Amino acid sequence: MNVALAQSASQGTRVLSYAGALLETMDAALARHTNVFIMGQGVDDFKGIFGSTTGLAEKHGAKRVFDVPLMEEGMTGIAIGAALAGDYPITTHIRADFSFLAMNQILNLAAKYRYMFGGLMSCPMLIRIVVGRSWGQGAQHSQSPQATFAHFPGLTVVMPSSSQAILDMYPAIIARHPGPVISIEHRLLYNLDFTVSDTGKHVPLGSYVAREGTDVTVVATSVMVLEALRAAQYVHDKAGVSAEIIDLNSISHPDWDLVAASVRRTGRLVVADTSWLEYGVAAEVCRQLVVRDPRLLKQPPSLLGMAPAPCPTAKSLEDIYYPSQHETVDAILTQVTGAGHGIPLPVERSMTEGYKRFRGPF
Amino acid sequence: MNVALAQSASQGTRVLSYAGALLETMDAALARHTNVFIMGQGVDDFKGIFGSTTGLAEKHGAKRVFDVPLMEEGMTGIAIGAALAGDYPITTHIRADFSFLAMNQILNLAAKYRYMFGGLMSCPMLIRIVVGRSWGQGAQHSQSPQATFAHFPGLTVVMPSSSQAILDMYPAIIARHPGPVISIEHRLLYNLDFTVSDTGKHVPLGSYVAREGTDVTVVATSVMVLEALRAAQYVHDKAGVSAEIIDLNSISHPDWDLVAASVRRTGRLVVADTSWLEYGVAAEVCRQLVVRDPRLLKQPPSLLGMAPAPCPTAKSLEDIYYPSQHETVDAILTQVTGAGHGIPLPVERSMTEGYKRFRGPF
Amino acid sequence: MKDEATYRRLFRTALLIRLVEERIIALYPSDRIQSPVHLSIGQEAVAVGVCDGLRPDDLVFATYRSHGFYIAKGGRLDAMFAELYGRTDGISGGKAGSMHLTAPQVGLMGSSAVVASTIPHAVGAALSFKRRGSDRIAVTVFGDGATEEGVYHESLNFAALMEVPVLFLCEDNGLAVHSHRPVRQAYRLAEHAAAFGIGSRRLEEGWDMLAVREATLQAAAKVRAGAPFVLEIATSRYKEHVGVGEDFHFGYRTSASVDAFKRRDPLIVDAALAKALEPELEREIDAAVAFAEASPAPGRPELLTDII
Amino acid sequence: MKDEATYRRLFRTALLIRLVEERIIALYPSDRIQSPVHLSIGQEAVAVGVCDGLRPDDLVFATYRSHGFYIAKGGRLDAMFAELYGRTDGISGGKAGSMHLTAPQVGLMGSSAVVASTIPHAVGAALSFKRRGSDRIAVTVFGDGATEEGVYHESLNFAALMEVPVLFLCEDNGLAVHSHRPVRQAYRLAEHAAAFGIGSRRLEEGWDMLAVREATLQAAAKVRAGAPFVLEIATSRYKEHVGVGEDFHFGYRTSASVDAFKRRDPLIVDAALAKALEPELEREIDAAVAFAEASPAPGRPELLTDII
Ligand SMILES: Cc1ncc(C[n+]2csc(CCOP(=O)(O)OP(=O)(O)O)c2C)c(N)n1
Ligand SMILES: Cc1ncc(C[n+]2csc(CCOP(=O)(O)OP(=O)(O)O)c2C)c(N)n1
Ligand SMILES: [Mg+2]
Ligand SMILES: [Mg+2]
Repeated sequence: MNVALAQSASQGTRVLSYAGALLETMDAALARHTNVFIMGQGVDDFKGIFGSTTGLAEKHGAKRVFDVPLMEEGMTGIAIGAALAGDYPITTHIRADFSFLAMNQILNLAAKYRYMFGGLMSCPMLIRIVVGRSWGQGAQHSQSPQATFAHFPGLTVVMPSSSQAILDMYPAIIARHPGPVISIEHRLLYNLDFTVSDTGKHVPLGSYVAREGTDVTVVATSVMVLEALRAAQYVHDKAGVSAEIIDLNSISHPDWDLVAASVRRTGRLVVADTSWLEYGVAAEVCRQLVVRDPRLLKQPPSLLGMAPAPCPTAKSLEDIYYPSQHETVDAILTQVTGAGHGIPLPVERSMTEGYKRFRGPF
Repeated sequence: MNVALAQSASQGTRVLSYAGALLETMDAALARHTNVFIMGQGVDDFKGIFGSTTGLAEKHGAKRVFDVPLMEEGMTGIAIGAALAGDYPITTHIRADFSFLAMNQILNLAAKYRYMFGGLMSCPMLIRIVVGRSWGQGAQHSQSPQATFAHFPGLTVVMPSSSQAILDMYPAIIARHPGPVISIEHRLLYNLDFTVSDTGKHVPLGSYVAREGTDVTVVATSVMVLEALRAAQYVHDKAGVSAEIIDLNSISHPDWDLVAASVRRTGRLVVADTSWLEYGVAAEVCRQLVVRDPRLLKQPPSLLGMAPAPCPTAKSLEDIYYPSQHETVDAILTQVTGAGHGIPLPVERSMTEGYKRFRGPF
Repeated sequence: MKDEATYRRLFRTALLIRLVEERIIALYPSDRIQSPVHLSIGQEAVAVGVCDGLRPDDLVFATYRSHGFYIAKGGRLDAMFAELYGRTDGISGGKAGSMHLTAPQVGLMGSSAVVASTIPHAVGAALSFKRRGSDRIAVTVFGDGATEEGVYHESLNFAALMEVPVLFLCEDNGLAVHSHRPVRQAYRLAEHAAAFGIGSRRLEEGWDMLAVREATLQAAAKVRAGAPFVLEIATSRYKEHVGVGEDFHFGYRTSASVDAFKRRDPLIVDAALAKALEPELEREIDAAVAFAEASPAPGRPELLTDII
Repeated sequence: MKDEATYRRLFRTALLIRLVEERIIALYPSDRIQSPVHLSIGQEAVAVGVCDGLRPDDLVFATYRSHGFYIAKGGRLDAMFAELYGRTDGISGGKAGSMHLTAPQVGLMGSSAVVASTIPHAVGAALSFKRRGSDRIAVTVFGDGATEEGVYHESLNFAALMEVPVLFLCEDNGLAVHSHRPVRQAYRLAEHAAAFGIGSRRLEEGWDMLAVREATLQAAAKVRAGAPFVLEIATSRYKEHVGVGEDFHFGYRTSASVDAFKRRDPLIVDAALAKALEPELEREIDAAVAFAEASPAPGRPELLTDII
C-alpha cells in the first residue's frame, strides 16, 4: 500500500519505500562525504539492516561499511572516538532495545562532550535505532526510547515517519549537524511505499503539519503519524470531522509553538505516541501546553500509547497493548463530539492488519 | 543543621542523619533476612558509601557485604541471578551516572522479568544510586535519572527525601516488594540530620503531604522537598503565603490523586525536581493534571529543575544551573501573588550555601 | 548395556526436540505461531547432552534459541506449544513466546533475547549457591557471539575471583546471525578463559550426545567443587538464524558447511532408531499441539497483571 | 650527553606537574578550586615518559586523573588553573574542571570521569587514522581498575580484529579508590592481551621517566606499524584517591607501600636538580595562578551555549 504524505502523486514525485529512502541517503552520504562510514552488526550482510544498507559495502568498500562484533558500548565509544578525530560515523542497532547497552557512551559521553569541554570537542554522528513491533517481538524487541534520550540535553532525537522525512533530514544531519543524533526508525515503516518529491525541502529538523484541520489537534510520532492520518481520513469521511495532524518528528527539539498554535485554534488534543505515556512524549506535550496556558485545552486530552506494561508476545495481547486504528479514531471523535459520538468505528483492530501483515524479517 | 520533617522534636523522636538511617536499615536488613546481601564498589571500605555501609562487612561478614570490581552491567546481572535464586541483593552506585552502564540489565531484564514470564520469575532487589551535586561534580557525576527509570513499567522508583523516608520504606521494600526497586538517594542529604520517629508509619511507598497549605501546591522530589519546605517557611513568615508541599517520593507509583486534590484546592502549581524539566517529572505532573481536568490549573505552573544543559563544573555556573532557594521562593510567590509580588527574596543563592557547605567526600 | 540405555534416552529427547521444531516449521505458514522462532535443529545434541549431565536441581539460564534446552531440561511440551501459540495455558500465558521459554520447576530459568544478558545471571545464582553452602551449580548457555559482549569479560572475572560454581556453556555454531566467527573474534575461548585462571575444554564432536554428556559430567564435577569452567561445544545450525527456512541460497555460507556435521548427526545417521521412536513422539507432539489449539487466547484481564 | 638532555627535559616536566599539584594542595583549603581533584603525585613519570615517547600529533585520551598528561602533552598552564578555578579563561570556560582536562591543539582529547569510557574512543580515533592511511597513533590512558569494565574487552577485540594503531596505556597504581588489585582482578594484563593476540609489556620501573619513554617509543613503533599494544606501567599514588590529603591513617594501605617507590622517585632522589629548577617553575605557576585569579567567573551568557 502506498501511504503518501501528499494525497496524490503529482509531477516531480516518485514512489519510494522507507528502506529505499534509507538506502539512498546512506549511499549518497558515503559518496558525498569521504569521512562518513557505517558500522553495525550485519550492515554488510545480504539483509543489510532490512534493506537500508544492502550492497553498500560492495559499492563503497569494507573500510566504509563494515560489520562489528556484538559490542554496543564499545562500538558507540569507537564511533565517538572516530568523530573526535574528524570522521562522521553512522551506527545501527537493529532493535532500539540493544542501544541500552550503549547508554553510558550515549548519555554520559556523546551527549556531554560538546558542553563539558566548552565547545572544544564535538562528536557529530548518527545512531540509527529500529523499533520493533508485531509478530511477537516481545518485551525486549519492542521498546521505543525517544523520551529516554530526549530527556538528556546534548542529544538530538528524531523519529522520521516517512521516506520524505529521511530524504530531507538525513543529508542535512550528516552534512551539518554539530552533535550526536539518534534517529528512531520504526520497523513497520521500512516496507511501506511513500510518494516523495526530490525538489524542495519538506520535512524540517523540527515539527510540521502533516494534515491541516480545524476541530482537533493530533500530535503524533513515527508510525503513529500514519495511524493518525488514516484515522483523520476516516473521521473526515464518516463524520465530517476535521483533524489536524502534527508530526512531532523531532523529539528533542520539536516546534512547540506550532503545537500550541494548533491547540489554541482547536482547543482539543490527541497525542499518539509509540511508547509509554508515563514520563513520555504525551507528558511533555501536556507540559508545553500548560506552561503556555492551561486554558488552551478546553477538555482533557486523549492520549494514546503503549499500555503500562512490558510488551507481551501473544498477538491477542499485542493487539490491545498498542493503540489500534479503532482507538485512534475513537479518540479523535471523542475529543470532537464527546464519548457518546455514536459513529461506527473501523472494524480493523490492529494496525498491522490494516496495511501490512508484518511477518519479518526481524 | 537539623532539617526536621516535623517542626519540633517531640516525645519518641530522635535525631538521625540520612546516612545514619541508611546504615541502620542496611544493618537491620542483614540481621533480619539471611538472604540479603550488599555488593558494590567500596561497600566494605572505610568510607562505606558515604557512611551508609560502614562496618557492615566486619559485622555481617564478607559473604554478606562485599566489594566488586568495576563491572556495573555484570554486577546488576549477578544481582538479578541471585534474586532469581532466592536472594535479596542490594547494589550500590556512588553516582547515578554509573548506573547507565547497567541500563541493559535494569531496563531489558530486571524490569521485564516478572511480566515477560507471566509471573513465573521475579527479581526483588534494591538498587541504590546516589545523585551528585555541588563542588564541581560536573556533567558526569550529577545526573538524576528518575524519569528515565520511571518511564519503564516493571521498575519501582523512589526518591527518599529524609531519614524517616528511609526508615519507613526500605524495610518494607526489602521484606515484601516483589520486584526491582531503584532508590535514588541525593548526596546532599547524606550528612543532614533529621528528626525521626520510630513508631508508626509515616512515609508510604507513594506520595504524601509534607506540609499542609492552602494557596499553592508544590510538588517536589528528593532534596527539592527540603528546599520547598524552607521556601514555604520563608513565604509564610514574610508574606503570609500558605504553600502545600507534596513529596512525590515514589516516582513510578506516585499518588496522583493526592496531587490532583491539592491542586483542585489551590489552583496553583509549582514543581521542584532534581532533574531536567523536559520529559521529566514536571512533564508527568502536568499530564496527570490535564487528563483529569485542564481547569484544575488556574494559571501556568512554575517549574523548577536543572537548566537544559549538561551540568557545568564551575561554581558560578552551577549556582544558576540548579534552582536556588531564591528562585524557589520566587516561584511560590509568583504563583500566589503574581510576578510583581514585590516581596524581598532570600539573599542566599545556592542551596549548598544555605545549610551545608558540601566539600565531599565524593 | 548402560551406555546403550543412556544413548537411547538421549537420542529420544534429541529426536523429540527435532520433531518439535519440524512441527513448528510445518505449522509456521498457518500463522498460528506469530513469533520469531530461532530453531536449534542441528544443535540438539548439545542441549540433551548437557542437561543429562547436570543434576535436576542445577539451574540453566538460556537464550532466545532454547527450544532444545527447555525440552531437555524437562519442560512440559503442551505448555510450550501453548506458549508459542500465545495462549493462556502457555508457560507464561503467552506473554513470553518462543524467545523467552522458562521452566523454573525443572530448573530452566528465564531465557533472554538480548545476547549475553543471562551470562551474569548464572554467575549470580552460583554466588547464591555458594553463599548458602549448596552444592548446586548454575549453567549459562550462550552462543559464540555472546562472548564478544563486555559482560562476558565481567562475568568471567567475577566468577574466577569469587570461585562460584558456574559453568559457562558456549554453543559454538560459528555464526552470529550471518557473521562468521573469525570476523568477530580475535581470541579463542580457551586462552581467553585461561587468562582468568578458568579451566576450559572445547569439544569438536558437538553432534555426539554421549560425548557432550561426558564432557558436561566432567565439567560439572569441577564446577561443583568450586571452580568455574568454560565448556565450548562446536555445533551446527542447519536452518536460518531466525525463521523456519534454510538460508544457503543467500550465499553467506554453503550447505557443504553443515553437510559434514549432518553426516555424523545421529538423528540422521541412526535412521532406524529414529523411525522406531517417531510414532510415539509424534503422538506426544500431536497432543501438545491439540492442547495449544484448545487453549484460549489471553485478553484484557491478563494485559496488566504481573508487572512489578 | 643526549640522554642527560632528555633526562633534564623529562625531569623538568615531571617536576612541573608535581609542583602544580602541590600548589593545588596549598590552594585547596581556600576553596578557590571547588572541584574534586584526583592528584597524580607519584605517577608523574608515566605521563612525561609516555608523552615524550609519542609524536606531537598522536592523540591521547585520558581520565579524571590527568593533570599530568595535560601538562606533559603540552597544555597551557594558565588555562588549566583558570579551568580549575572555574573561570571563563579556563580551557573549557569552567565547564570542565579538573576531571575533564583537554587540549585538542596538542592532542589531548577529552578526559572522562566515567572509568574506562575513553578506551574505545582511542580505538575509534585509531580506526580513523587507519582508514585515512595516516601514520598517527591513538593512546588511551587508564588505570588498572578500568580494565575490569566490559568495554575493555570489547575494545581489545575490535582493535585486534581491525589492527588499528592504538596503544592501551595502563597506569597500574594497584588501587581502584581503596580496593587493591588482587581483590578485583583474576587476570594479568599480559596474558589477557595475549588471548587477543595483542602484544604487551609490563614495566615495573614506573618511577623511571627514561625507561617509560623508552618503553613508549618501542610500543609506539609497533603500534604505528599497525599492531595494537598494551603497555602496563607500575606506579604509585602517593595521595588519597580524590582530594589533597594522604590516606594512610585510614588503614587500607600503609605508607610503607609507597615508600619503596618514593625511594626511587627522581623528583625526591635528585633533590639538587629539583631545587635548581624549582624557582623558575614556581614563577611559571605563580603566573598561571595569577591568570586564573584575574579571570572572571562565567555566568548566564555562558550557561546555555555549546549544548548540541
Ligand atoms: C545485545 C544484542 N545485540 C544484538 C542482538 C541481535 N542478535 C540476535 S541473535 C544475534 C547473534 C548471536 O550469536 P550467538 O551468540 O553466536 O548465538 P546464535 O544465534 O548463533 O545461537 C544477534 C547479533 C541481540 N539480540 N542482542
Ligand atoms: C564506570 C564507573 N564506575 C565507578 C566509578 C567510581 N570510580 C571513580 S575512580 C574509580 C577507581 C578507578 O581505578 P583505576 O581505573 O585503577 O584508576 P585510578 O583512580 O587508580 O587512577 C572508581 C571506581 C566511575 N567513575 N566510573
Ligand atoms: Mg552462534
Ligand atoms: Mg588504579
